[in-house]
Amino acid sequence: MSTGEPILKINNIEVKYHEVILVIKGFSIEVPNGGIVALLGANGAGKSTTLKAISGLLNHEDGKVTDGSIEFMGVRIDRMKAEKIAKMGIVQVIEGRKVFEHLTVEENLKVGAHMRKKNGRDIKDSLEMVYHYFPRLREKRTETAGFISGGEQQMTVVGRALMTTPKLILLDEPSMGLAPLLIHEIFDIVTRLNKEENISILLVEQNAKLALSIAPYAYVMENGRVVMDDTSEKLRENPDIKDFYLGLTDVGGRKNFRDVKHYKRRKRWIT
Amino acid sequence: ATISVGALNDMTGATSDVGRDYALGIAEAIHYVNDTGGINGKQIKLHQFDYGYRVPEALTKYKLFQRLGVVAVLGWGTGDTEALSPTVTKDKMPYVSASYSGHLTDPKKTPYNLFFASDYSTNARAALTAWFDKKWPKHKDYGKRKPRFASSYMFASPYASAPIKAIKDQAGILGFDIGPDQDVSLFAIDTKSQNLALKNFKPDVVWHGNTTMSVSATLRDAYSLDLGADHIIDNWGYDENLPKLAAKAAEGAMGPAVCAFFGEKVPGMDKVVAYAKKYNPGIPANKRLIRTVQAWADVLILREALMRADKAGKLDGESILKLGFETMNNFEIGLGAPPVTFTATDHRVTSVVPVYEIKNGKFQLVEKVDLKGRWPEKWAKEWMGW
Amino acid sequence: MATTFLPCGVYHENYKQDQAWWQTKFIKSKMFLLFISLFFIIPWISDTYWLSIANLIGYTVLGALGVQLLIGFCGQVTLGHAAFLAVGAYVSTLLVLEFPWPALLVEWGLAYPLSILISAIAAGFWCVLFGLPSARVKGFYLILTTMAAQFITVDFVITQYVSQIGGRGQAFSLPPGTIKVGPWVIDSDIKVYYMMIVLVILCVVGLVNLLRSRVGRAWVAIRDNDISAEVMGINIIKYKLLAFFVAGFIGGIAGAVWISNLAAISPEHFPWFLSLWLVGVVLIGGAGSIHGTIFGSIFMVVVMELLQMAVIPLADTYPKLLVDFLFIKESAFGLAICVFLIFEPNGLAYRWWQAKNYFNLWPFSY
Amino acid sequence: MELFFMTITTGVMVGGIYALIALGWVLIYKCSGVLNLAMGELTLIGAYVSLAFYSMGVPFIPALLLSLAVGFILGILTERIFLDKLIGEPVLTVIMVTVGLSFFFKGIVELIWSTDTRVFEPPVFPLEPFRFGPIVVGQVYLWSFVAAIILLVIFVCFFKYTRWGLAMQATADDEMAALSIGISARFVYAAAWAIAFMAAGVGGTLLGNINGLNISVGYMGLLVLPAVVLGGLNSVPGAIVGGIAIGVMQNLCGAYLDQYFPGAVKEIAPFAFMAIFLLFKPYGLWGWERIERV
Amino acid sequence: MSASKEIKSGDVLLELDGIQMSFGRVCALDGISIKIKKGEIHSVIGPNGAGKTVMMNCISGLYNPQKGSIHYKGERINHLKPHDRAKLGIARTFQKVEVFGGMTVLDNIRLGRHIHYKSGILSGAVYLGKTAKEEMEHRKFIEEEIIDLLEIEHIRDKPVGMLPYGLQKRVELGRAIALEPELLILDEPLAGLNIEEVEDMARFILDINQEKRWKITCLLVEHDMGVVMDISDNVYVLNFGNMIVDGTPEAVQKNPVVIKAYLGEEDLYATRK
Ligand SMILES: Nc1ncnc2c1ncn2[C@@H]1O[C@H](COP(=O)(O)OP(=O)(O)OP(=O)(O)O)[C@@H](O)[C@H]1O
Ligand SMILES: Nc1ncnc2c1ncn2[C@@H]1O[C@H](COP(=O)(O)OP(=O)(O)OP(=O)(O)O)[C@@H](O)[C@H]1O
Ligand SMILES: [Mg+2]
Ligand SMILES: [Mg+2]
Repeated sequence: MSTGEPILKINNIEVKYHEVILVIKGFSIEVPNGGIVALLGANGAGKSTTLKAISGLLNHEDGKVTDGSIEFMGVRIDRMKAEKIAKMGIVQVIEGRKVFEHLTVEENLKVGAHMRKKNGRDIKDSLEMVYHYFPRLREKRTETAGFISGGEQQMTVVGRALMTTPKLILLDEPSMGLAPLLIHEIFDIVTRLNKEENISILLVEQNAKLALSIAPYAYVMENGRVVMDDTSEKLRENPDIKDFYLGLTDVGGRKNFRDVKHYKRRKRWIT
Repeated sequence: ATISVGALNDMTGATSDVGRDYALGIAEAIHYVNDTGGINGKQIKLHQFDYGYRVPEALTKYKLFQRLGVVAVLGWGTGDTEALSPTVTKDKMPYVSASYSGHLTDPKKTPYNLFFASDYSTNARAALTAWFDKKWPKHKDYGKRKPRFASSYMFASPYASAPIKAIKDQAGILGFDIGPDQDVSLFAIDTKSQNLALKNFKPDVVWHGNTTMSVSATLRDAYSLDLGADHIIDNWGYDENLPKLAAKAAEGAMGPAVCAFFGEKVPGMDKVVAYAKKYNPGIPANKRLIRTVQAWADVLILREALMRADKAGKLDGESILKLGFETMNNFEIGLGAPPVTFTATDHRVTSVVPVYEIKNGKFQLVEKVDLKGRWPEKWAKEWMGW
Repeated sequence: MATTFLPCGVYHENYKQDQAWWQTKFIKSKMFLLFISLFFIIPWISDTYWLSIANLIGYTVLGALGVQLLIGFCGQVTLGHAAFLAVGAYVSTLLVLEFPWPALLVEWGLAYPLSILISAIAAGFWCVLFGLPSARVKGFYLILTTMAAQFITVDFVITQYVSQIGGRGQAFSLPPGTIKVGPWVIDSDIKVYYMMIVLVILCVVGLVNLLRSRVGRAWVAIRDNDISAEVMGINIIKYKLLAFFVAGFIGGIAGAVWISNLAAISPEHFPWFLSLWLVGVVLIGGAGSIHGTIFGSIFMVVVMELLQMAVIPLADTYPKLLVDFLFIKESAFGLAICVFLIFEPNGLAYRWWQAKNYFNLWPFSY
Repeated sequence: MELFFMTITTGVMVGGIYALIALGWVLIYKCSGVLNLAMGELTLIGAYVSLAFYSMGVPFIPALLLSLAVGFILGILTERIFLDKLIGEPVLTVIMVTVGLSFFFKGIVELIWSTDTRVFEPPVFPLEPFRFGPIVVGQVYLWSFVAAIILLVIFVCFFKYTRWGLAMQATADDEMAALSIGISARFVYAAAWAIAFMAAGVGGTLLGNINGLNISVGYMGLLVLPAVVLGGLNSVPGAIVGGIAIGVMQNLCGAYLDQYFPGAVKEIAPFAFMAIFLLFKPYGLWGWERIERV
Repeated sequence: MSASKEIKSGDVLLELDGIQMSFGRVCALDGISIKIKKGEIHSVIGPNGAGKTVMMNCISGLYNPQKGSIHYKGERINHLKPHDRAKLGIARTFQKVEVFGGMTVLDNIRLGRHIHYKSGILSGAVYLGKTAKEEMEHRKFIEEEIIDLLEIEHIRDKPVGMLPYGLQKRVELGRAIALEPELLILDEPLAGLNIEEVEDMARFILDINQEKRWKITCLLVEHDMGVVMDISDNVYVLNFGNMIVDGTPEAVQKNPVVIKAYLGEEDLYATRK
């Protein structure tokens, strides 16, 4: 882990939707400055909710941080408006491929550079960078984003986030729906951004193997709580993680999906 | 003891341009009545409501009046008055309205609807006749062809459409060519297309059946589109505001007046002016209209009827009608209004209509047309009630 | 927000129980109380003024149900529903006044009930006519076609032509005693009240039933996601038009019933304002909820009445207030809508849902 | 024939004013996806404010500019007080709030200026018409048209060449995504409301100069909705084309159709026509189509 | 469903012949032909933007291909609307979940059975007798066959919009099989799921394919090679609208073109191991 103060500190927060549905309780994590942290967890554990709580988009879905605090570079942000938080340097890649459907791919990317001080060359360079990573987008750059394929939309969304120059990126399932070849690319990009531009990253990813391979530290969530957190090496060795997040059998090999047992096999951490 | 009277007024709706002044007049006139002894010593309690010229609102307010126990209602528009008329008849509620619709003058159908003035149909016939008498002979085409007549009014407004059948009938009698009607809303401020359509017909005279607001807009557009016709205007569109709003475009416009204009030197006007100053000092006299005078006249005949019925000892609806109104014979209310006569078979008060013309922004009498005198048979039978 | 959490300790043993209307004894007795108070207590304790307000609420509920169905359950935005109330009202008025009913039917007081049915059907079809564009037009573009329904129906067809039938000028008069249901002549607020309440209950129950059966699910599916609804085998055009029909039908009933409360009917009873007002009722009550419609109606009518009540006594001291009353009422009303929606953008039903869940989960919420 | 040409010319001229008001609709829709049903009242307010300044003796152009300034401030205020809190709420709710606002504004205007017709006194544009051969055009109309076109050009340029143009479209498309990359939805909305207020104000002032001003000017604001829809709810050029087209159509219907369907055909025709037109082009001429891709 | 004829397992259920579909300049499908036999699981793979989803849309009727024909059980169905094709027994799930967010899970699944309900508008409004009985019967089916199978008892009364992504996918699958289709199109059913859920989902797919109760033919679009290779009988590989390879999973895995265009050199099961 890198040195210094953590860039993001979540302290014992509690999140409710519609003032009655409690989804996150007593939840704390830290993201070190310039580090990558992975957040793993089953469906509905509250990973996306956590990210929205950080970026302030929770308000938008009638959710609220009702307890605890979120600090970004020492400033409390859990009561701030979303755009203010974004201005401070937190950008979220929302799950569900939210492109601006009616804009073209290139316009989508350009909107990403909205917050930057106007600098034509700079934006051109970033565009080039995105096209370099996703050559498919270059081909599609004049298409309306709503009509391109699911994977292409995913690329657009990730590309759009790259166009901003944030201090912290919250990535919600960046690899979803991408072809195998591209998944590696995406993770390469993430590591490079982290190394070269010194952007801190909070990564939510279902592909635990890859997530653990690029993030030195990870948290495991269940039911709105952190149930485990450790360095990636340690987690990879953990038998539960192996079984439930990496899909490895005890022997270590991959099992055939035809052989998956029929009975209910879900394990619950005691929370 | 007090007597409750209801008043329905339009201070905010489509006819508020004339309705507000009328409403003020009603309140001032009631003050006057109370100051001068009320109804044989009983004071009148006035329940005055604004109904925004909306029929539904009028219906609810009428229900409210019933609950408040009023003995008579001072109404306003034609739509609501006609809509309420069967109910009023059934309830035996004297209903003195500012709607001078000819439909309300037949006691066989609408015995409880009353007003002091010549009705719209009579006014319209008179105005057209006056134009035919005085203006047409001066026209360059006089004697070469028939004069052309068209009308412009809001079709859907019962008020504006009330006299249309009559005026067309009159145009037929006088030998006009009749052109297409134009629909102009009471709120209209853009009447270009109507004027263009009129222009296609090239009328010599146009009847405007709306109130001042939209009439002034129509006149302005007619002027700027160079229509080149004369205008005759219904009573509620013809007041002191017209020359102000339409400026040059209003020059030469003709119309009937059912009583004296505000401030004119006629008997009783001093009281009207004094009460206007006393109760509404905020409104300068040059902003007051003939509407105030009309309101006074309506209140004054109601007072007379109430006094007569009260003297006879009964203040229920039927007695107010039978012992009050229908006993008036050439009753003089002053204010330049005609002497009022109601009989059990005819509720038309008069057949004589003074028609004016605007000259340099002032009203000038053109002719007093006496319809009964000219067409006695038609007046007696055929023209009754429409 | 369809879900509610059952109170702790209540379980269902079979599907029938789970699908029943009134799932617990408690709710059953609540409903019984409601019934009693609607039919006996309210008419007994209220004077004519309050009854007339109750009638206004009933009318608003009936009118808004169709809007709720279209906006809240089928996702078709409408800003012209007053047109269909107008069709209902005019068809039934014309039938009552001008149709040569056989004497027997009039005597038995069936003429008016029959005319309600006919006018509701007519309004339903009229609504379908203006719903036709919805096959292609989506989202806010549909607002235009529904506004067209309003202006064409009320401001054009009815104002210019229908209301001139019989040379009546503008308003059809319905003098007291015209309207008869069975042996009763509907001439007092209490009779209107009973008729209204029966119809409101019938319509609400019918609509709720529809919504939990095949047709209603199809509507909601179209609202939520029309493409996947289509792929699941729903003929969306058919169901949209069906929704328009039902909405128009209920609207027609509302219009036809309302005339029993009036001395005359004019196009001004159905201005565009009424359409907006109905949408307001639905949104304030909460889109997508039937009891929201009822809450919304009560709220809107009562706010209006309170404004009115506040002004009349004040007018004695400030006569100027009476002159400006309509303006003040209008702007206060507008402001009330704004403020309400700013603080409760999801409507009253949402608050209700929150409160209910809070209490159901209480005291062991988590 | 003369009638025909005159109808077309007046139609085009009034259409220019409609286009201005339509622009207000489009702007607000374009960046927030909200149909602003208070547009008519914005027109009304702008018109009355400039009338008020003019009656106080301020010359016409400064009066107009002053009313623009007032419109700007009112726009920002409206957005801050009423709409700001609704970011993220259902669009229909926001539309209903604009309905509430329209009642509110209308009541206020009536309270201050009451319901009579008022005219610009002394007249700004002479009542005497221009004559081009047989064709007669009121001066008011001509000048209004010119003013409307100039303003339209200014607005169009502003949106085309500033960086906020893109941001506005993005916000309309997906508010949440726009927020997530730091676009200030609040700023976008405030700007849109301010500009809509100003555009409507100019439109209203010009309308008021024609035959005077009363609350039916507010109805004109509604009447341009077909124009907006014709062009497509989020197309600025569409608003212009739509405005003029509707102006022409209205006058043509008034002049020709009225004989066959007496009554308010003129007011109804645009709505009826658009309801049919939408069957063929459900998103107007240049509106964004809904993307139905799964 | 009753209208169409029954066919035996092993016969051709769906046949695409020379399908061509382009959007303006973009040619999304260029002469695609496939044959799907009843009772099998076929998969379509290919890089992003290859045209897989477009192909599924053509089958379910959302797009009309410009050229080529679609035969279902030997009948040409090109002209049929999506809802008519659903009645023939074609159901599908979507790439981005397209659930009915405001409805409960139960209602979503009930909606899937829409074509099996009979009650109309009048009986619906009365909700007595026939309708009530019918609702009850279907409820039984849903509870016992679908909810049990998919293990979603605990959420049956929640609105789907509030559920986490993975469960929404599951509900979507439930909704699709509630139609009791013969052909089920699954567009990326595994995206965004963790390994445990992927295993569950793979199990469900195998179950509905194999269990006697269902016997649903599946057409699967996926990027998760592990699952695709394990459970499919046949794999098609699309690239830029062209079919580049078509064969058994083993053959496809070894094909160098596929490796280069799609899988990547380094390891075959890139997503999970
Ligand atoms: N708008 C909402 N209203 C109510 N409840 C919600 C809402 N959004 C999410 N939830 C609930 O919050 C919980 C956490 O959801 P969240 O989307 O954060 O999960 P997640 O960990 O991101 O899952 P996934 O891996 O599927 O994306 C879930 O139980 C869900 O039902
Ligand atoms: N309605 C449409 N309009 C225009 N272009 C379209 C449309 N639908 C699809 N396309 C184009 O067709 C191409 C194929 O898209 P498709 O969605 O089938 O890809 P895919 O194979 O499903 O990819 P992914 O794995 O990323 O989902 C895309 O590049 C897209 O641009
Ligand atoms: Mg998530
Ligand atoms: Mg796809």
